[in-house]
Amino acid sequence: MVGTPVLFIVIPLLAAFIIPLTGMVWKNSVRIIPGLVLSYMLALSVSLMWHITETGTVVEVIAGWKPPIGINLVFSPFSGFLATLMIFLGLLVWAYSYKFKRNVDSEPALKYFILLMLLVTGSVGIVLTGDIFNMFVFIEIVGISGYGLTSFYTRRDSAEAAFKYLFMGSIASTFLLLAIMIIYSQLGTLNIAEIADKMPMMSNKLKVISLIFFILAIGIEAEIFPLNGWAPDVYTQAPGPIGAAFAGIVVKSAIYASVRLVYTMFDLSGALDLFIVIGLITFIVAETTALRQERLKRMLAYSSIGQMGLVMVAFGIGTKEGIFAALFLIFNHAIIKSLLFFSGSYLVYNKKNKFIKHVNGMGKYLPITSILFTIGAFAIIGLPPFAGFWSKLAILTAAADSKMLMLIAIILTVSILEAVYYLRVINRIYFFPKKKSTEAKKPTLNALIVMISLGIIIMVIGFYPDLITGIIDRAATDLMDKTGYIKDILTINN
Amino acid sequence: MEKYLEILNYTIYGAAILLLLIGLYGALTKKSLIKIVLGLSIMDSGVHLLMISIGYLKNGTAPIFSPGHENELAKMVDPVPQALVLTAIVIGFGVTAVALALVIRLYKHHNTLRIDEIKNLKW
Amino acid sequence: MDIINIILVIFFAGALITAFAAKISSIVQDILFIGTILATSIIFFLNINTNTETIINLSHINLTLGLTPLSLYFAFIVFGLAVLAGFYAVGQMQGKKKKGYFYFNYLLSIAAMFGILVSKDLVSFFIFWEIMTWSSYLLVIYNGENVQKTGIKYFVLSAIGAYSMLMAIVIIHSLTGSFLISDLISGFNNMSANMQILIPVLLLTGFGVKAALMPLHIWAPDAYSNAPMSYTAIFSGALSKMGIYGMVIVFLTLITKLPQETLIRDIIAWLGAITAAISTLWAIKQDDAKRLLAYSSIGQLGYIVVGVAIGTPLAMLAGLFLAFMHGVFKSTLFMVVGAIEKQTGTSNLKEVTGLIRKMPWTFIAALISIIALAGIPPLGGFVGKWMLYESLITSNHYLLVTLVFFSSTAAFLYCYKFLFGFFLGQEEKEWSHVKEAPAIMVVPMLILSLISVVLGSFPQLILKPINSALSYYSLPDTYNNLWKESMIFNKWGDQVALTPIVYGVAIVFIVFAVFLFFKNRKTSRYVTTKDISTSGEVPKEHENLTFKENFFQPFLRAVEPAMKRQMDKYMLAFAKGLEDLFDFTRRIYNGNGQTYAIYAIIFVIILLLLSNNLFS
Amino acid sequence: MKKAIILISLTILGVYLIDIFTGIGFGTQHFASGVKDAYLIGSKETLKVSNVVTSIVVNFRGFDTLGEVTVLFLASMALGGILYKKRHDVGERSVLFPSTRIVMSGAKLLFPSIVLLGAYVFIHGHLSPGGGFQGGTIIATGFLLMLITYRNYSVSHNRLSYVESFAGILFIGLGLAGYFINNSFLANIFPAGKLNDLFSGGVIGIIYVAVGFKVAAELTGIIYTVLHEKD
Repeated sequence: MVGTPVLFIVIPLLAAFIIPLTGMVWKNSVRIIPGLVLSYMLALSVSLMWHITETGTVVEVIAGWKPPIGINLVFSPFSGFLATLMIFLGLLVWAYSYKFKRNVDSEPALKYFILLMLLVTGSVGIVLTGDIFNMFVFIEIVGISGYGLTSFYTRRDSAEAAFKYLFMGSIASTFLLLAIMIIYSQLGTLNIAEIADKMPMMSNKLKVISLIFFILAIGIEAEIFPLNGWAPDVYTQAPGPIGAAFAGIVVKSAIYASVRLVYTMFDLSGALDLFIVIGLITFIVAETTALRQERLKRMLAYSSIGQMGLVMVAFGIGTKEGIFAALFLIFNHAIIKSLLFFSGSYLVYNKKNKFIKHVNGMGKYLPITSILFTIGAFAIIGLPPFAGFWSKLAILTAAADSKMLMLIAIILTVSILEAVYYLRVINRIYFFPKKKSTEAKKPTLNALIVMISLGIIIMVIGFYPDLITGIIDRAATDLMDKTGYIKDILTINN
Repeated sequence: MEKYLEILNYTIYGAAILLLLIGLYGALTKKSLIKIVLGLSIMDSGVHLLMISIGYLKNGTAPIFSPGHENELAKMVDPVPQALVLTAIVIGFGVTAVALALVIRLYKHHNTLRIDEIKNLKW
Repeated sequence: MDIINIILVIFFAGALITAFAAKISSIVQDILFIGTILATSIIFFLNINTNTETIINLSHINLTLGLTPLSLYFAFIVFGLAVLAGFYAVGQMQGKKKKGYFYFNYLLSIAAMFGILVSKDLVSFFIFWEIMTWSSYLLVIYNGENVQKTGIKYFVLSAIGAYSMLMAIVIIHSLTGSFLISDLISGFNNMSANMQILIPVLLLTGFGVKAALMPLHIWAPDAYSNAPMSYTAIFSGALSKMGIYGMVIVFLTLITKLPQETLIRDIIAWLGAITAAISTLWAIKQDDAKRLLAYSSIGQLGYIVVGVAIGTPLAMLAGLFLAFMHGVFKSTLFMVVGAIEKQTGTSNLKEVTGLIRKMPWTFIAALISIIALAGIPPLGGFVGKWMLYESLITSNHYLLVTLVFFSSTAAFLYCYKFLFGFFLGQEEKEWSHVKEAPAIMVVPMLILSLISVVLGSFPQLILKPINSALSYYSLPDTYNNLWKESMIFNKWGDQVALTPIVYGVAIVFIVFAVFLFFKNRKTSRYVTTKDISTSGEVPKEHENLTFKENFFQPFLRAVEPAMKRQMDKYMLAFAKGLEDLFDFTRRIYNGNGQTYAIYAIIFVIILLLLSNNLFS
Repeated sequence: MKKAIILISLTILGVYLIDIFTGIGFGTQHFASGVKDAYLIGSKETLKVSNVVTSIVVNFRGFDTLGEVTVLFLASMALGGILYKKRHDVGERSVLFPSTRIVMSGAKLLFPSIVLLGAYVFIHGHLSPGGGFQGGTIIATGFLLMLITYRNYSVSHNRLSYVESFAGILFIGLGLAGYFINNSFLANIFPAGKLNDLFSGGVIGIIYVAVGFKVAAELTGIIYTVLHEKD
């Protein structure tokens, strides 16, 4: 074992405080140290994942106070899976943007990498923490680093996007605090496990209202309709890899939070149906909106929102198969959408507006990037033998097993739209003549390596999904086991 | 008389909720970015007030074991909301600072502070 | 490792290597391409075994691969055509761009078809089905910017089909707990009545798209005519047969168990017949040979669907026999068009004329295939059509047979148009430089025409595998008493009864022709169409003496009402309307941050107001 | 129309909120057994910190505070990123009115005492109301006073950065010391001392001092950055 869960939070924060100092001495350290920290976190999470298969969930307390009193971090198969995924993606984003802004003096770059590192840390914190107020703090960390990253490019309309995000984020944090306080006033605790344990003591009315406030607050981060107006703007205006980070890391942590609420904390039966309804509406609206987009990143953003809706639907099915499908979808979406964002931002590089028409004829000038984009698009449509197919099959099987035929029909119908707009882009890449004015920018070596490795992962998972299904299966079992979670935390003897 | 005092008991809640709603109203209707940020700030304050008043105990004392008051444990108000509010205030401050910085950037970029004119990103 | 896996691995590896071999040399690429197809076909034909099964366990799903007699029969079509069209493709792709792209997708789609045939469970069936769809989609859009709409149309309809199939698959899984086709068949009786209807309908929708059945056919004319011709040969000849393959299974195993059996059968058969009739009319109207053949393909598939849907042993036999025949002659014709297009640069029937002396071998292939297509004895098409009519009559579908017969007769018109347009007529100067296509393209065509001829006389060659396939799905054994079923077969040796007479007539005719030829050899001379003078007027250089413009105008005017309403336009208008609607609804995201915040508040208010209903 | 919708929605929201909170009750004990008592007793008995809020903020829920400090750090960093300009753009800041002599001398006079007050507040954070955040904010107001009084008063960015970083490293370092010595992050590694003594509460007082420095530096930095923004 390399360490305990607390190091996931502490080491990046320590690094964040140290980097400004080292940056004064050695400029390149601001790029390198975040990468080292993220690699360390990845090693840590992988070794912990290995460790928990033998010993079961790892619960760590902070400051030596046992859970209801102190804050605790939980590294269970479920949260560990998500944390590992996020850190892995964070590392990829770091590697992809390693050469970012090389020619500019180091100050913006310094901020970029620290903000990125803290974005990952905050998301991992949301996933690992066992305390609801602590979760709020981490959500804010993610939020502020998100605002900073979004407005990173000063020339674009990025401030506008960041302001919208901040506006919604403020409303979210207000309602989150309200919900937390309602729960605290009734149960006198902030620990998720103890809240779950004591939840029957709360009156139904307060339960419902605090859940609604939670859904509003977390739904804003999870980009559910109609709370997702900020998301496409942020995806469009943030630097390319940050779009991937949002789709792969931030949203996932919000989804985690909402799932933890509904599955563990609250014992309301209607919540899952609400999940299905909200998720389905999000899915439909986002995919139909994506159909006529003119900008590539915006299209990807709506597609990403739609996929998240689908994840919500899968969680809403409520069976173990449903959770399995949702987690599989989360995994696939994380790698595939990252690949699409990575390769997509090279296809429309150097363009201010990033219109879809700028990709015309890029297949000839950026062959590898184009092929990778195509693989990503095919995978996200769910064509076999790419990774996306298996998650789609899993979600449909789960729905069919729960006798939700209408759901299947709707999902499949909307999927056709998804196929249409992705294919339009691919056709443009390969079959439309390139405009003279468009300049192709060759990807840098580090970006190329990242994209190719993602492409390989997609293919490998597509041909051999068993690589990942075992872990997901354990994670799904873990999430279903509410009493186990409560017992693990409240009876810790440390 | 007792009954009216009963209502008075809830004035703090009422004030806090009113503050929250006023802030929200400002944030949702005012066109100026600065006013929106102010609205969000007011809303935050309302929530903080609400939080702190939840922990209040009638005739309670501050949760400090000052010399000579070491054994007044049962009378102390709940310290947890106070600690939480401290955190929440600091976070609210950070968000407001970022918001104002963004407003400065937006003003430079668009030369206006009206939120309905800053709509380059849509659909 | 099992033989099926080996074949699939060779295909996938071959496809990848071929795609990237362009870096080395173009010839190496050709050789690799041909080598992959040949290797797989040889391995396959040497190791035919219908008893083994391979099981691959993936993600808690057992992918089961194995051959059945029915899939073996279709595999003949796929591999045979793949090899011949493969050679042809090498010739046709000479000097073209994106060769690697073409070869890659060609090999993948062949592999996928093979995969579909050997799939014994629905998941691997679906996987291969989708691979087939996207690889063929990539070939449909091969020709660049102008065909994007066609490609999207093809893909959308394929997706509709595939997704309804997927829906059926997951429903089946939830009902039977297994993805195996055999479990579906055995468990079908225990399902509720609704499901018993829903599942076949969904599956038939899926297969109907690939088989270009009536409301789902709108992708076909454009897709067939826009893909490279060497691939269209496969596309129309083999890929569409995958839909037929699925339909055969559905009809043989599921529909027969239904109480509403005859109704569904009639509906599908009628759809098939209407498809045949309408698309025949449309084919007559076309001036582009590719589109003509494309519509003709749809029509022929309509016949096959009629046969499969009616489902008496004879009809089934007829349908499957026609499937094979259609694969043979339609691919030949597409190859002919491809060859002509390669040599002349166009495939428009109005422009190209008089190629009979320029491209004689192509002409022979075209002639034989046209005869087969039109169903004139003694070629294979005749046998199939005869069996179809007979089966329809014996099963009392008189109205249906009238419609089928009508379209079959009308098909003569476009057959003639095709033959005349390209090969006969006056020889224009413009085409005087045209030469015969290279041997690598001509030989496959001739081999295929030869097959047409042989099957016309010896249909038992493939009737036997069909019979064993059908008896695998517990249909009565018809092969050994075919003559009882159909009067076309004679009692001794199951051959076509008419054959000796036809051959007799043919021999007399040929002897007479040879006699005339030798007798007049000295005195005859070659005369072009312009070498005439009527009333002292000598035709000018560019004067058109043949009637190629406005072929069959009166006929078309007569049937115009039937062609007025085009499904295509309705669907496109629908799609456009949908897109405009979505374009409108996306204005919810109006760009104003404040509005988004208002949405959030309204959202929470709605939830609060509904909270009593939501969480009761 | 829009305003009407908003008003109606907010009214409904208000009704629901008032309904909830009157239901919760004001000034009464709401729950039977919460963590509150554990905190009060733990603070008194184990940590020997008389200000329970401080012990919660720094020790029981010290992780929140770490996050909170990070939020501030992030905010100042994001602010720097948002308002980033190339070096040569940074000119003199705009001041609407030049300060009068009275204000100038007064500010000079007040500044040390404000800083001293801030330091006092965060050093005694575990004994009396106050603490690192409060003290740090007070110090920052001192700098704000100087910055708005003097047109050319400048604070070295690097120096702020040093303070910020070292304070942060001290915080986490103390936490990590607890992690390595007592096997739990932020655990107390020093003797707890006596209740109401300046040197009580072990590591808590030190951490709060670090927080105080950090907050002061960060707030000053934020103010400085924004003030230097010209339009």
